[in-house]
Amino acid sequence: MILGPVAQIVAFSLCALIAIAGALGMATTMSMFRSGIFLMASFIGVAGLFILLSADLLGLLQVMMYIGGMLVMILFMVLFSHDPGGAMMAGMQLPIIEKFFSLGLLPREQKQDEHDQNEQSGHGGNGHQPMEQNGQDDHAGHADHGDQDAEQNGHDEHAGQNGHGGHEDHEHMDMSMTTPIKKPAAVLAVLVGVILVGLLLLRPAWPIVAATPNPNSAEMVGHLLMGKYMLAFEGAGLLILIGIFGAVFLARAGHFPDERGREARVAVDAQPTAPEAPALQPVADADPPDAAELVGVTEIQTRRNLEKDGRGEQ
Amino acid sequence: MIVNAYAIVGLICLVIVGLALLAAALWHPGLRPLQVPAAWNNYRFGYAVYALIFLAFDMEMIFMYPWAVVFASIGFEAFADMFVFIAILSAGIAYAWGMGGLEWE
Amino acid sequence: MGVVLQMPVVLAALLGGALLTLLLERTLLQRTQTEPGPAAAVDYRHAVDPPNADRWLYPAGPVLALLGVALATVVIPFGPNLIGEDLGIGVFYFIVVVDFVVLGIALGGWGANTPDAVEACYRIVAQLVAYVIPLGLALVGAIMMAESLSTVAIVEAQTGLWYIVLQPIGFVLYLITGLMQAYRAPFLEPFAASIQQGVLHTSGGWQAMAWRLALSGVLFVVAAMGAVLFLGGWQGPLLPGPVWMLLKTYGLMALMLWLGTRVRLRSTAQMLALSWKVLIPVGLVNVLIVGMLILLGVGTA
Amino acid sequence: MIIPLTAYLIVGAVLFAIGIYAVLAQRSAVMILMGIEVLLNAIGLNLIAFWRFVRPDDYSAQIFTILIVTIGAVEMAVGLAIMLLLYRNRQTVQVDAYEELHG
Repeated sequence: MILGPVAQIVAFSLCALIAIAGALGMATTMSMFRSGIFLMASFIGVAGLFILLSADLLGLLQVMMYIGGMLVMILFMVLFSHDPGGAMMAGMQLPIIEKFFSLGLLPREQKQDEHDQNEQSGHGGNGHQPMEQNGQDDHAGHADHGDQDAEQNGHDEHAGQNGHGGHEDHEHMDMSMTTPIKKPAAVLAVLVGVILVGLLLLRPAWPIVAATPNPNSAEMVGHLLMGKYMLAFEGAGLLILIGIFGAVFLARAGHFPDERGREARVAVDAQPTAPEAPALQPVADADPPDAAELVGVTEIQTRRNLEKDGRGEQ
Repeated sequence: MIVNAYAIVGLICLVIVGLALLAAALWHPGLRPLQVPAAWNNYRFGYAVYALIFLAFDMEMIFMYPWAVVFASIGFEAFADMFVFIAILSAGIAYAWGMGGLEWE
Repeated sequence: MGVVLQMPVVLAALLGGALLTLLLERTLLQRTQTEPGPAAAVDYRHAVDPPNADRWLYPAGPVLALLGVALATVVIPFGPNLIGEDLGIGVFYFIVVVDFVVLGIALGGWGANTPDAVEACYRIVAQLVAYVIPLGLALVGAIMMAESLSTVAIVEAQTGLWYIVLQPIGFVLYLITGLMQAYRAPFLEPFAASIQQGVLHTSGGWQAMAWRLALSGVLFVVAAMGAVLFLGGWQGPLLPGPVWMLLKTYGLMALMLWLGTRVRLRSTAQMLALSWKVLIPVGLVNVLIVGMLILLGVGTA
Repeated sequence: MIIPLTAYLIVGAVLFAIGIYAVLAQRSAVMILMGIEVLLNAIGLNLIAFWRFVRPDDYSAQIFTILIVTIGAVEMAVGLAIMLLLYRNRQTVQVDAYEELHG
């Protein structure tokens, strides 16, 4: 059975759409985790294009490599980032593309909870609901956050003893995800894209061959690897070895122990036996007893306080 | 044609996603309340070095599979090639192990 | 329009296989009284709406997991001509698409944004880091002897002698990594009772149904692929092919589950250490041993 | 071959442009790494498209693409290790925090 032309066009459009929308989402979403997932989707779309081009071995290689690779990369991103889920950033006023790819990130009950808390602590004012920031002028935004933090620390019970002056300058390193040259970069990228596409459209036809490739691609690749490209094969082995050397040498444990404030139970090494289960209950460790009622921005606030805690002890 | 063999793969993708959308649209049971704190900011994982070695090591498989297919028809030469390749990779694991990389942090 | 007919057959095979798997697993669990892990009961009757969820990723999780299992079923041959599609690179395809289950659990866990579910997300990625490479090495032996990546060709190459006889090390390696890949007994950390079965607790309604199918299905496809690679697939005397295939699949599954309940549950750290310090070196040695066997003229046509 | 070669190349070009944007505009070093992956991927797509349409009999293009993916993986591993080191020292991986790394 030959795949009908309609099916081919549909498949191509879907794959191309996933590839491009994924890459665009990667560059614009506010959630670090999502941006990794979008990149993975983009790679899977390209893998679909590879399969449409009869390179199925490479398409599947692409999927395997980047599911594993991106999941690992996301772990590191989450480790490095101050707002990995994007719940804090998504409340801001964003340009349209960023807004679209960050839909559904805002905690659902944030508003109501905040209201409750404000009532409790006798403060009016709508604190920190959708932060006004337009991605470009970070500093105005940061001043704002500073204020809110001060206010928060004031009426956050468990922040009482450590809420003193901890928020002077690490506040302004973690807010925006983009550099100040975002606008010129966007213009440059669009320019490059337009020029490349224009050149492609103007270019006269390439010498296209009608032949179809051998369906047994694994065998062809295997013979080439064992024959003509044997050196490349061993060289790739050496490259992987060097990569392992470098990664282990740079990242081995114990030299720079992580600060204590970041201790969380995520992926702790615990025996999965029943008697120890109570120690792993959700609110048993890092969070104060009333943590179950804190959600959204307040939760982030709690974390920040913990961070300051850690800094204070160093 | 290779593409035709993958038609069923694409079709299954579409059908599963369609079924899920259908289920999401039609199946509306009552809500079970779930009051738990957000957890995105509690981050730390103890297997950073494992993960990094995995990134590099994962590539070994794409070289090994085409080799495995043609191995029997080439014979000793292919065996020698793979022996060198495996020796190189083993050196990587041995180094990581020796440097204490294969430990839980 | 062969594809349109094949597709429901593949889905039906997955459905039937997953239901039988669930039955077998429930029976075994009742007898041994161990932690249920991925086979734990789920809540079909209530939907769950986690307050802080990422509302794109959270529902995408179960769909992706189910998708991975359904795609993996395509290349499993249940009889001489009873296969979704004999892709030329079936085995490689299989280990690639089963990764989608891991991806789905990671997305569902992160998306739900509860401490337990996020913990499950971290643990499942650790599971991926642990199982992918030893699993790949366990499969290489069978591919070398069959000289093909196609599942049908691998079954046909075992006409005289099953690969379990020629590659016992590979088979044991597959048993262990198969348990890791299916998140069953000694390696059920992502679904441990201490984190309330991870993603299962934070989902309900149609999502719970999708998780149930995907998690039973993954054990089914892993056992079926084991039967194809090491136990000769549909081949056997007297009985017709599909019956043999099912017998071998469920026999292998029962063996795996039973072995899993015999040993103490492993933590994520122990699993990673086991994988990188024992299984991967053994797998590399196994590749060399099988290579030498082939050079000596054993196992190839 | 219903889909012309140019269609694939255009997808590659658009991916390349997005990759350039990500590399230039993102502050987090990990995001820059991801932008580089997009660039490499666009190159791979072009290679495979030309292989399929111009020289379908020569599988060298597939080998090159495998090598590109290998380089991407190793780059990812080493890059993340460097970032882990920097992060342990300085608590941030945002590139504008590392002014003193300029020569």
